[in-house]
Amino acid sequence: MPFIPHTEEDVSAMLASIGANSIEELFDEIPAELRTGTLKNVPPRMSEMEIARLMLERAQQDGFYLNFIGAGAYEHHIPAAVWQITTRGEFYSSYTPYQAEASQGTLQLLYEYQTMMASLTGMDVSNASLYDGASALAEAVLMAVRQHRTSSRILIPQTVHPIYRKVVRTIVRNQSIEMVEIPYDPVSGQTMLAQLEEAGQTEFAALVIPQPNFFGVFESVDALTDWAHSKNALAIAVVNPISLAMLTPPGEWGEKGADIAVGEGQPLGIPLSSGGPYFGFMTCKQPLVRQMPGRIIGRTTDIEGKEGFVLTLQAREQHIRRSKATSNICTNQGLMVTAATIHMSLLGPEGLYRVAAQSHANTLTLIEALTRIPGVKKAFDSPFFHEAVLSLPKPASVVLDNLKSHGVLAGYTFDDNYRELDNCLMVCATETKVPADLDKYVELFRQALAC
Amino acid sequence: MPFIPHTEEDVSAMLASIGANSIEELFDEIPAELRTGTLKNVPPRMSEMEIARLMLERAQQDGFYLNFIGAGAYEHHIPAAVWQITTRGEFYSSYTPYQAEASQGTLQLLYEYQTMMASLTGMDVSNASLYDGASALAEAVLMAVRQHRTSSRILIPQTVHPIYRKVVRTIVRNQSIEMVEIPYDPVSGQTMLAQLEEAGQTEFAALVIPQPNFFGVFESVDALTDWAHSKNALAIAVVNPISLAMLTPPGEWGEKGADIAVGEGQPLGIPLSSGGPYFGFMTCKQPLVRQMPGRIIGRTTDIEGKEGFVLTLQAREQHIRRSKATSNICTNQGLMVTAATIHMSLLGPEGLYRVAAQSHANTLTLIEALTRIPGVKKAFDSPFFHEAVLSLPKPASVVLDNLKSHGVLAGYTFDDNYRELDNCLMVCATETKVPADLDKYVELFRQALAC
Amino acid sequence: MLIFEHSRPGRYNYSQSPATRATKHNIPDKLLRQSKPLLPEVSEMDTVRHYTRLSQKNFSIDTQFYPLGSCTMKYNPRACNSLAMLPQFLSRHPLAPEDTGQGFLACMYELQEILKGVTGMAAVSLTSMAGAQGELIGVTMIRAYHEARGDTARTEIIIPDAAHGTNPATAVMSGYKVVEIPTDEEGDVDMAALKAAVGPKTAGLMLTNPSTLGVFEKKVAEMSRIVHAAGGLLYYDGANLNAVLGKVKPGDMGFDVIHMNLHKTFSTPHGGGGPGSAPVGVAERLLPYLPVPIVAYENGAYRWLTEKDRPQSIGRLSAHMGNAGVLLRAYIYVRLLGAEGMHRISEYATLNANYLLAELRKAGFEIAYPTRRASHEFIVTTKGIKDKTGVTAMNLAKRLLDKNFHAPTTYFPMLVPECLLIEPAETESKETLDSFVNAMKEILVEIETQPDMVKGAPHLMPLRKLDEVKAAREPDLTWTPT
Amino acid sequence: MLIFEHSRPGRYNYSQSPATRATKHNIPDKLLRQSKPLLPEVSEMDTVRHYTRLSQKNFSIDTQFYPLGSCTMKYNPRACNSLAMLPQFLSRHPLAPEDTGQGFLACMYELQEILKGVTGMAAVSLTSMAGAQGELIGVTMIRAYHEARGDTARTEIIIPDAAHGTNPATAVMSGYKVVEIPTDEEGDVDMAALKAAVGPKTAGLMLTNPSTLGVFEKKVAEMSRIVHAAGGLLYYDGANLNAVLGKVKPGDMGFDVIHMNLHKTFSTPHGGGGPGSAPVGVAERLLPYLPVPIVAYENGAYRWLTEKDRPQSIGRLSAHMGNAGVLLRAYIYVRLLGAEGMHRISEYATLNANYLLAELRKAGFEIAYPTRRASHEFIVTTKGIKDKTGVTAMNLAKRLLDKNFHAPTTYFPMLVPECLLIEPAETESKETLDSFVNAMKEILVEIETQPDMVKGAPHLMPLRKLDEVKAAREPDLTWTPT
Repeated sequence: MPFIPHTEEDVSAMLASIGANSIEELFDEIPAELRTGTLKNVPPRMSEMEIARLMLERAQQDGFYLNFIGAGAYEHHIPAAVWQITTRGEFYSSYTPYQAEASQGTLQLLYEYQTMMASLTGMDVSNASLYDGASALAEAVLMAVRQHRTSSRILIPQTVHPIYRKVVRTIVRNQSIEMVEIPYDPVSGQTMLAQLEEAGQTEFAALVIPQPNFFGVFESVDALTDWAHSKNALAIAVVNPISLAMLTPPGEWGEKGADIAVGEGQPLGIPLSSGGPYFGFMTCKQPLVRQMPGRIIGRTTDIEGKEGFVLTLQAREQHIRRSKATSNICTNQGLMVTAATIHMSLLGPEGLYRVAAQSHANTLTLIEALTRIPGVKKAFDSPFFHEAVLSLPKPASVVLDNLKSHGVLAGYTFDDNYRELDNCLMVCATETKVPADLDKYVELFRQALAC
Repeated sequence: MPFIPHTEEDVSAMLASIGANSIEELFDEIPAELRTGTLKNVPPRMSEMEIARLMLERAQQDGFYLNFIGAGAYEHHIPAAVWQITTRGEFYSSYTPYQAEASQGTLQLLYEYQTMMASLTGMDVSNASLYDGASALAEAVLMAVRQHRTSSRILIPQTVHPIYRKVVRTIVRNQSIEMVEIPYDPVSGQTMLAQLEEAGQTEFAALVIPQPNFFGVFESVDALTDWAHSKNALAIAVVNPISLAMLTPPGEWGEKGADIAVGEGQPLGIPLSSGGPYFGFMTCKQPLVRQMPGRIIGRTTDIEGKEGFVLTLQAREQHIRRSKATSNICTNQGLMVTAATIHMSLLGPEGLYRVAAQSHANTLTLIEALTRIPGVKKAFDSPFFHEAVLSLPKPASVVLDNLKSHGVLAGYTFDDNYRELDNCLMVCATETKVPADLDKYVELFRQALAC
Repeated sequence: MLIFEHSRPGRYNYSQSPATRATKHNIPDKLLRQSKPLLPEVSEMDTVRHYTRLSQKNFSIDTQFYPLGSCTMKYNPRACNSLAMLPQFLSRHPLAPEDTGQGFLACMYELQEILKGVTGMAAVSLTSMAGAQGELIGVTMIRAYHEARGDTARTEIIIPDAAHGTNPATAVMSGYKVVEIPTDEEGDVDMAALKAAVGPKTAGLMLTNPSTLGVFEKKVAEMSRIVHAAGGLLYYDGANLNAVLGKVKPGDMGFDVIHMNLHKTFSTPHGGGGPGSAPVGVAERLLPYLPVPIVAYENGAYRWLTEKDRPQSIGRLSAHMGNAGVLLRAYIYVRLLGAEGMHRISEYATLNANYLLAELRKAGFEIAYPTRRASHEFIVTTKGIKDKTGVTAMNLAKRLLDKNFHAPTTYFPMLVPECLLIEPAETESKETLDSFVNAMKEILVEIETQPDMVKGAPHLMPLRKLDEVKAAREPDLTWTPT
Repeated sequence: MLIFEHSRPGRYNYSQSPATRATKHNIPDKLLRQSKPLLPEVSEMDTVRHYTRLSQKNFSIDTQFYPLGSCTMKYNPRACNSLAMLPQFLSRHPLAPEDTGQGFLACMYELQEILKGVTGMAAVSLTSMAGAQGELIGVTMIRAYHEARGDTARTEIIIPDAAHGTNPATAVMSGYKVVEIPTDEEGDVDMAALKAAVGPKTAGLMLTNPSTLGVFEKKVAEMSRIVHAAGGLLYYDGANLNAVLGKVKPGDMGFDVIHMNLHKTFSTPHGGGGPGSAPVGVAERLLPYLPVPIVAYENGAYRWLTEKDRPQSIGRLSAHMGNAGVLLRAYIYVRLLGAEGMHRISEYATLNANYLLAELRKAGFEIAYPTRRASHEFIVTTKGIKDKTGVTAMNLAKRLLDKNFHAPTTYFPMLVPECLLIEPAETESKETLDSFVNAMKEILVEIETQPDMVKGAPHLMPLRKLDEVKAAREPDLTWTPT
């Protein structure tokens, strides 16, 4: 029996101890009319050899592509050490560190993670992660509404990732929170300030500020932060953690800095992996810490005075506060954070800076080359980080399909989310792309447009 | 500097402590005329990202094949747990367990390995492994000569793996050991008894007995063992460890059993990996233990009486005995043995039996189907284990090339080693082959012969 | 020692980042960061050493028995890890075209079908990233259902007092008022209280079955009738599905919506606290509201169903498709077990729990619900011990750590005083259970003979008992260079 | 607890073997095994748990500093492991056609070229599976060279007394008589003794340079002239190549044949005692005798050279091509380091060694060769301490284990009494070296104040000092069920 160690002798001895005649008898409290017969739709078991072959075949069927898609999930080099350590049994198969004395490995690592993320974002404190970037933004919105008390209106630019906006809606929909979307300037690709000013005439709890925004474009984060604060609202930053090696962190935006920073942690050592598991990060200023959802680790001492780590501020959490908790969340993305912490340790500030700078430079180089092709233009005139939108003389699908047939994923198209960007393509070239890759892309692109 | 942690401050402080002005100065005892300039033939460094891409490209270039080659290296299912545990840093990056108190993990594992191998081969004791099967046979030959004292003549059938015979020659060539090869019977594929009898009229130290032999064929091991003993010589068994789940172990051959058993450990959880690293195993009867080369682990107690494990019988070894050692060997294949021990634990006696039985049955099924094709015959009329030689109506290379173009490696050909088997092909179908694989092979084979 | 204490300015790993600092850029100066973030500057080897050593300070399934009630700590097969991490799976971008991911999508589709099969639900969405998110999805669908019918007076969710804290927290997050109902002496929901609680305001009932008390709610069919008759829907918290897998299906018990914790029943790793995954299954009536994306198989190909295909969907819960890598692990696990293996999970989990209950009872421990079968878990109460000796359930739990066993869940469910919720899971052998019983017996003796020693536990861990009060009163949440 | 003690008859892992016991067979009954071999019957989880726990009882580079002289314990980059274990590399059969392995063969060819480049030799063969086998190959080639010239009177190999034990053992295995020559007070080979030893019987000299005493043989060029003039050849034992990589090439020092321990200088893992790998390089005159296989690049493709191509080759040393997977790891390592990195290895290994020497000297330890530069290692002698307190070098070594440092090599080389051979390797940071010095200072104080405690070390390991005498006198080499 796969994964069940019981011998026949064991079963007999155990039943004898229980005083039952059969395992079946142990289910005698389940009413007979509810009992399940044989399971349908579940195939017979495979041996590990068989499933290994099946999975290898399916993996090969999917193959490898040279990827220029970003749009919220980014391909970066991940040191081999990261996942070899992360998948050690002691990290991989341990539970939430409720028993602190038997969990110092995970707890200390999470404390180190909190320190790194707080510093990277320029904030005071960090939680131990949330599910992903999109749901982290939803939690930030809920947190801002709890903190603000008098308004539950949130201003959210349409330059925020469209799926993040959808996820926020799904999560907050039943809490009478009003999400007010602010359009973007079709020339700059930035949040439209006039419309923002107008929306801000009614009281609101928070403004969401993406940096870089979904189009890769930089927003005027200092002005936006100060403006939100001038309206007695919170500033919620949505940031790419790699970019923070180069960019002013949210904690330093404007006069006082953003109040909450969230984002997708995936670029910090998590494989693309068809979308998950990733992790969302959340950091904030000190006064908001008791409104923060999710697990938080604190440093303390044992009864002999030795330094150690524990889960703390649990009075916020559902297992203590139940219906009065800050959130229903009861897990973090522990293993992903383990990887991210090791990843950040291996890269350090210099390594992370180089990754950011090379990703930026690569995309810049690529966009320069592509916009030399007649008819290809930048959709927006603003500077960008490591992703940019191009407007094409043909439907983007022509380019997509053509490059795909050459093993290249050309970028992200906007079909559902921004109908006005129909002939546009968003391209991202991280540090994983070498000059030959960029040349290949440009040549294929040129050919695709020519035919 | 890759893998070097020194900061400039560190270097300055260290040089100051040493009292040197530069690192260069530390090499001042090397005569200037010998000093190396810039290294040629060494390319500039790559980042891990770059080498990862290069290696992935090379791996993909080589691809995957459906493999029916055996000839001493066998494809078997390896549980995922085996290498995930084996490559844990504490096994992977530890040294030879000379400091026993800091090496109980490796030492206990090796003691468990010795127990498993001794039992599998039916012998009394085992060492902690040798380099590979071929060199293990060479060591067994040297051991037999040391033990026998009066003869250094070894009878070795030509049914022993041809490369093993070559390796033995290379290793023993300078020790005045005479290797007498015994031809095989062209009908049965077994060692030719008449020739053996003749060779045995002169005193000899040992007879090597392969089971199954290189052709996959079973030898008359009981008779051969007893015959060697009747001549006052040792019997050295060369065995496939998987086969021992089904077959009488060498320790039980004939009246008294073989004296030494060696073989290639690769089938016990070691990937094919282009030929290595594998490991050689060696077990023997108790009276020969102090002639055994290689590391041996023993169980003992600490000063408080707790059970523990140490390297033992080191008086045999080169680091103690120097020119009087039983062998110059100073490593074992520790990491491979780690994998093999975990592998054997995961399979257990029943699992190992099923692997052996299924491999045997698969090859039997395949050979039955292939010999139904006109002109295709078994080269030998004896029963075989999981590998058999076919005689073809065309040069084997036709079949090889044709099947290769369909992603199938058809088997082993004999070109150099047995010129008389020119149109022959040796085929092996382990438990990794499912019925559809066998059908595919037969169909491709038929087509290849038809064209 | 923290990783930051190994750090030295200027040290970094040349192999792990681009060879040069790219200088080409067009970022406005005012946007450029002025300060270096506080990330460690340590060598690759020291990083490996630091985190390898840290890992060794953890208990885990791969090193210890973990009888942690309500958490289903069972073996996480190593093949699930390695096969889910094949490089092609890892490198696939979530927005890559569907035709470049048919292998992956086939796994997801088949997993949906298998989960439907084992739960008896009409459809499954894989998107939820944890049990609590599964709950949010479920209650949001219940709300969407009532709203679609214009039935807007339903403002209450009924929840037994034994429920996980996530249940009431979720109900509140979904805009509902929580009505808590008590448990009777046998550990079942108090039926009279349920009858009194239901009414026109009832949106639904959230139920864990078997409950967190470790017993099967025998009257679940009647509860279903009562709630449905009042116009409410039934939510099944799948936290304890491992206890009944293949024995009774939530769909057959009358539930309208369920979540399944894959990191429990389907053995995906807990990872020190996540990632989880909790696919949601629905009965026909909630089908339109299922969150997207969902995998469909049409015309010989797999594709994602989105908002376009499912206009009434409550929407999306994650940026992409949930925890894909966790789902792959669960898929591999169910294929390794197959239909027969699904039945065996609950059989041997239940056997282990009832055996442990029997042995601990014989050893002198008090069982909270002594007349009931254990499901896959059961409760020991040490109130008698505390009254007599002052040794608490937590003291006993910490002393177990000294004996190389993880502690059971303590002080949950809250309605049983000084409780230990014990769940051995099916992958543990009788010998392990026996050695756990022996450890518990030893502690009983120690409580008699050296109660202060037990109160001071743990003694043999890297640290003694940690001061949680200090941690909460003077929060030290990030390290600052001194 | 041994794995066998977890075993129960009839238990096995269904996932890990074929679903049925195949019954089809044609094996004669008398060949069938009657008894079940003593392999453990344990569950997959218990196997994982057992060996994971065992692993935690090891010291290793990934967890501890390992200043083990003559062993070059440095960081084994994790990328070398994962990239060498790409599934296509692992699944390739050694006898698969060369055109199905061009990616793999390209790595092997380039590794040969790089090793030629760093050593200054004319050609390299990768086949040797360990240092001792490399030595055997080298001496066998020396013999083949003399024999091919009909120069059969040469029956002696000269070896300094400081040499590794493998050197004399190898010479004997190759049919030679060993002539040992002494070391002078400065740690160099006694030149007068060498001159006296050479003659018409001299087949060759085996030399480690820097020597196992941690010093560079300054007169190596003269030694080369002496031996060559006498008609002998020079063998370079590459055990200490790490100390001089990129600084001086064995070829330039006049050596005719060398081996390189990849598990030292090229950072392939020691794996608890292997697999090693020791490619052999030769000067022009030994070229014909190199063992096969060797990779050639011809007409745009890689192929193996065999006995057919190399009729004078001494032959084969392994069934296939040596430890391919180890060679892949070394290849990846040299590509990660590049030419500049090769130079840096010896620079920083030497810096670390000389720094540690300086600091230990300041701490009061006696250096065996105080007038010499340390190469990448050096010797501390504690004879003074032993004479004064009775505390031995081994006691000190065991006490270091208590302080979480692996011990240096003890009692080797044999000519220095109570010696500790210390090699820190280039991958260790100054902080680690400093904390090692602190531990050594603490032990000095402990030796003064509590010598018996130090003599009883270790105290903090899973076990106290083990009885090696008992182990050798009453060998218990396999477990028997009781």
